[in-house]
Amino acid sequence: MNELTHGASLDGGEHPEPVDVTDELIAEHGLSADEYKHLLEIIGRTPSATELGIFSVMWSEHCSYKSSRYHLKKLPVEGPQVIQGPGENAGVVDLGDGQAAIFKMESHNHPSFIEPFQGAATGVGGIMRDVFTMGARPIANLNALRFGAPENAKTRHLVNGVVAGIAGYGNCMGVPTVGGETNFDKRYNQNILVNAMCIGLADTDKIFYSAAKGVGLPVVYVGSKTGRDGIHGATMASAEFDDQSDEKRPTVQVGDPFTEKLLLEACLELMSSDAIIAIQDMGAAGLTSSSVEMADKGGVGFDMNLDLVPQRETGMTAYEMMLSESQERMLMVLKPGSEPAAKKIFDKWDLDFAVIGETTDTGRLVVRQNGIVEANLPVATLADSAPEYQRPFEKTAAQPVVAAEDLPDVEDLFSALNSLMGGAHLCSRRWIWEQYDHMVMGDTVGRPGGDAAVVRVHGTKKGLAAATDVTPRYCYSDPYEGGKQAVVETWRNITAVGATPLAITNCLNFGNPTRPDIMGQFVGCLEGMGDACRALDYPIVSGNVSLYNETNGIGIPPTPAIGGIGLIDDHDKLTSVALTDEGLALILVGETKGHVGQSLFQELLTGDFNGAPPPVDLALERRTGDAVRELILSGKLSAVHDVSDGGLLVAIAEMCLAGDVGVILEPYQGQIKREAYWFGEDQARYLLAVPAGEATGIIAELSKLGLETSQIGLSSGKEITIKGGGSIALQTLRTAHEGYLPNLLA
Amino acid sequence: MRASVIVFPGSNCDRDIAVALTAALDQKPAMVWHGDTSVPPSDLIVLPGGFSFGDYLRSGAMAAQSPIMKDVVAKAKAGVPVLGICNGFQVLTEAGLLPGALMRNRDIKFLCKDVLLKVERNDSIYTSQYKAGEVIRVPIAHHDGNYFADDETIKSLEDEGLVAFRYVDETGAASAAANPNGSVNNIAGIYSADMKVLGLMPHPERLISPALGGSDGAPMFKSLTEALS
Amino acid sequence: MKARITVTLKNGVLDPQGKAIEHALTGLGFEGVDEVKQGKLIELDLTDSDAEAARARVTEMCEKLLANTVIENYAIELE
Amino acid sequence: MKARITVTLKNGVLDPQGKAIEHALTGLGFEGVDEVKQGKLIELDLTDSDAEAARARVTEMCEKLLANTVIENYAIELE
Ligand SMILES: Nc1ncnc2c1ncn2[C@@H]1O[C@H](COP(=O)(O)OP(=O)(O)O)[C@@H](O)[C@H]1O
Ligand SMILES: [Mg+2]
Repeated sequence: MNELTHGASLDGGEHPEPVDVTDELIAEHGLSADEYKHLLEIIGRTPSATELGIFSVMWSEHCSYKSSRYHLKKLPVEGPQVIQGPGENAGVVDLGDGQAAIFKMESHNHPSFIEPFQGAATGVGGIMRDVFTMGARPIANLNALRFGAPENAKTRHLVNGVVAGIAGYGNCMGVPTVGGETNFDKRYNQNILVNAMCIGLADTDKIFYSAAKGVGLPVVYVGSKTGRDGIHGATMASAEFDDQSDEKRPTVQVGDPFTEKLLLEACLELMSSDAIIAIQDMGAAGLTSSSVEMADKGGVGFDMNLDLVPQRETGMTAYEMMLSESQERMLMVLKPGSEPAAKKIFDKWDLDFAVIGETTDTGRLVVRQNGIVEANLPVATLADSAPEYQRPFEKTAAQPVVAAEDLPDVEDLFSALNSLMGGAHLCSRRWIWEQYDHMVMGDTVGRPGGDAAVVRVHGTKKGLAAATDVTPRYCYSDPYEGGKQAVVETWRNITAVGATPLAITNCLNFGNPTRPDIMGQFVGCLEGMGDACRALDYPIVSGNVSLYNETNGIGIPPTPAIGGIGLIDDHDKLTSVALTDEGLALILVGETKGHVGQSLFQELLTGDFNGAPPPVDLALERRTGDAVRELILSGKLSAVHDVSDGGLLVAIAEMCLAGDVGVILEPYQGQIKREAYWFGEDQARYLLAVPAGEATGIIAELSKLGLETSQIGLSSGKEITIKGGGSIALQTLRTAHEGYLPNLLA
Repeated sequence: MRASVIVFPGSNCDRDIAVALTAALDQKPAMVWHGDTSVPPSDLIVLPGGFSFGDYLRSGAMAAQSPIMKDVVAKAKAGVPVLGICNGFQVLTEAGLLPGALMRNRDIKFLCKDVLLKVERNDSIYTSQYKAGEVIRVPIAHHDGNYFADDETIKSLEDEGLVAFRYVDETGAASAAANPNGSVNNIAGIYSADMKVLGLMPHPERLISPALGGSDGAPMFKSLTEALS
Repeated sequence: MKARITVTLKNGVLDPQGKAIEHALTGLGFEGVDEVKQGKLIELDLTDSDAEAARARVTEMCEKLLANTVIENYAIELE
Repeated sequence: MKARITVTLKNGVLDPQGKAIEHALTGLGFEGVDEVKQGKLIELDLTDSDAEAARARVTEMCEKLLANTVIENYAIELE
């Protein structure tokens, strides 16, 4: 390797001791030979160990988005409601009245597989820091979870650990965990997905950013002390698993939610003054990425003395300190002179507070330890020079549409219904969300179990609705349609409670991007997501990419998890899925074509998912959803539910179970196969419950808009009955539906 | 009526209880920092829910040693009503103001859900707006709510009518199935001997309006207002 | 001087964690396991050089904070 | 046969509980207390009569359930 000069240099700075570079060392740092060559060109000399570490984390997939950036740029990120799109710690959306929602979703997949409790816990802690670092008080958490097959030996351990970890952190923070989604699929056996979303509330004139503008300003470290936690965690999260992964275990961090709670309160207290110029949480790649990002965005240099960093362990090297992923830490740039007042606040909350350096006009990141310069790098180059790859991709081949007639006949619709409702895909998630404090903060007006969760904007009548969704089997079969469907389903879930969808965040979980088929899935899903967002005026304001979710060459199904939020002006107008009264007409809005490909019903009958997923008609989605929302807001509807996984009869059953009232359904007499009518997964459909007397009027109203609408039943009793076609007692369904997870996980 | 809410590091239902008290009293409670040494003159002191000191070591153990607790104990002994909800109940037992201890839930897991409670008596300052024996619905949200005391203590609590609330089913029966956490005799809350100190695991402050799913918690705050104003 | 404190539940106090572990061990196929109890171990360094004084101090720590003597016993070892 | 298992955090792993206890002890006026660590103690009865077999079984229990070997060490004593 090139041995270039060090010591005094042209830019006047001091150069650190070069490291003894070997091919192994470069590979260990996750850099390709080309990338290392590029590094040498940039800095014009051999890097020090600390510098190599800094580059390795800055150029990791996790921090640099090198495989995904090119495609992410094509997503719609703008709209009148958007205050801040992607690029900051979290996205910011206007809620009116001088208030904003700040939200983001992030993955903690690899750590959660290795240590489910701590991995999930620190994932929740990390996403909350992303939100409160911008000045928002977190008001709701959600989580999108994918586990392996229920019968897989490890699944039980992982579910128990992940759920307890999410609960342990969120509950202690006093932030309600109000929603999410959970899938089981054998293709996640070796790569579970733990995606955590946090929504915060801030005043629009009190939003904090990371740009450290100004020279000679104090750089301040607050929060927990730095230890040797997760060193190389960021590069680990970007590397494919193999059977040796177990050896990487000690890189798991332990979460300390108590300290984070103190950090939250201390930061918000300081934010109510005008002391902060810039603030950034220390997430993956800790001190490195926070300092580089803040300096780069502010167009300044940082000169930091690591001796001043609060340390938990002795003898830590500069390399270790710059790469440590110790949790519950923040980096701030303050107005000069405000340090004593700021320190007083952190003292009150028993948190470390240390001025560790200052901003400079050199444009360089200078890291010193024991009087020696350990790193001296140009900030802008470090931030912008990360490689960007347009990796080759191969479009996923289109699958044929499965004809309903090709599926076996089903004698007893209700026994099929019972199997679906009592199986892994559709069973009640109560066992999960009862472990989450979903009511703390006293504003949960839409609890878990419905279409979207809703938290009240404190002290107002406004409600913030949120849902997470993606149907990975659809994405696997047809990435483009699946990408559309994921966005649309959150939009529908939010619409179904009466809220107006505002914007989304996402967590794009995929396999190995160097494989053209995986990259094809990625590109397809993104195109679908982009088109859906454009059609619905539902922009993407933040997100996260998690690649290399793959073990021994077997990747996960493409899983672009979408987290959407929406707003309702008066939470008294919210509707829920619960059918709570007898004598309500059940109305189906939307066209039922009986699409069985990739349906849960197909899997129940054939043991597998096959064919094309249901296509999504974006214009129709929008028209249908807007009409339903208008009806909700006019106060005419008693209950609403969107029709998704499992189809019509499943959606009906969910409404009946939620309200403990049965329904008598009209027999189906149309052209498509009976089973496909009841269990097909056609999109853009909603079920509405209205007082029987109003049904005709509402049907007429919707039909006038060109929406296929019909009354399909009347609520009554404690059974679901199809006239002339049998029935099932709600109690039977409930036992199956509620029993599955507790039995699996006990 | 003047109320004070003690805020410990890690308290997280302090705002919730302040909202409930403000609604009932038409007056904001004083928020008192754990590091202070005296509670301002108050007609009611509340120890809120949450995870004081992270619930590390034992729930409520470190909070019970906070500087402010000396004065809370003194005031309680002098007859000032003290209400401990959830973590506050744990603090009260750790501070010796109420007997017994709150152990890990029977099923080990944190549990957040609505439960049914029987109001054992309505002649306390906390329960006058309920009917004696009334069954109400109130949420719980805790990891360590499994009430335990030795036989003698339980016997004296029962004999002296100091059980305030019990987990029950719809019919008012304290059945095993209605017991969410394994508490002895389905005990959800207890009074001190003078009935002025109440500790309970459920969160009445969370169910004070139909928008939140119910209002069965509201009468407790109304009772306090009536008794203490 | 190092102190090692073990805190265990008193006899007759129900131990949900111990029970859960026992249940899980049985579920994993370990037979003949019984009376599982979970307690706490607290280790600390003391500047004291006198063992007796140290023991007195640690006892006080246990009484005041480390153990809840309503339900727990404690034992102290010094090194 | 009785087994006594102590489970402690590996060196360098953050111990939030230990940190909080140390802080609380200092707050209570105990001076010169340092390096507070919190671990777990698990006691159980075994039907085994052979110590070696018992140790092997308990080791397996630790690896599989009792300790989280990603972040914890364990030690076994038999009586
Ligand atoms: N991991 C989880 N955490 C919290 N709530 C969850 C989780 N998984 C599912 N839920 C809740 O269970 C309900 C059903 O979820 P899902 O089947 O995804 O609903 P939908 O089909 O309407 O999108 C929702 O209210 C959802 O918020
Ligand atoms: Mg959903």
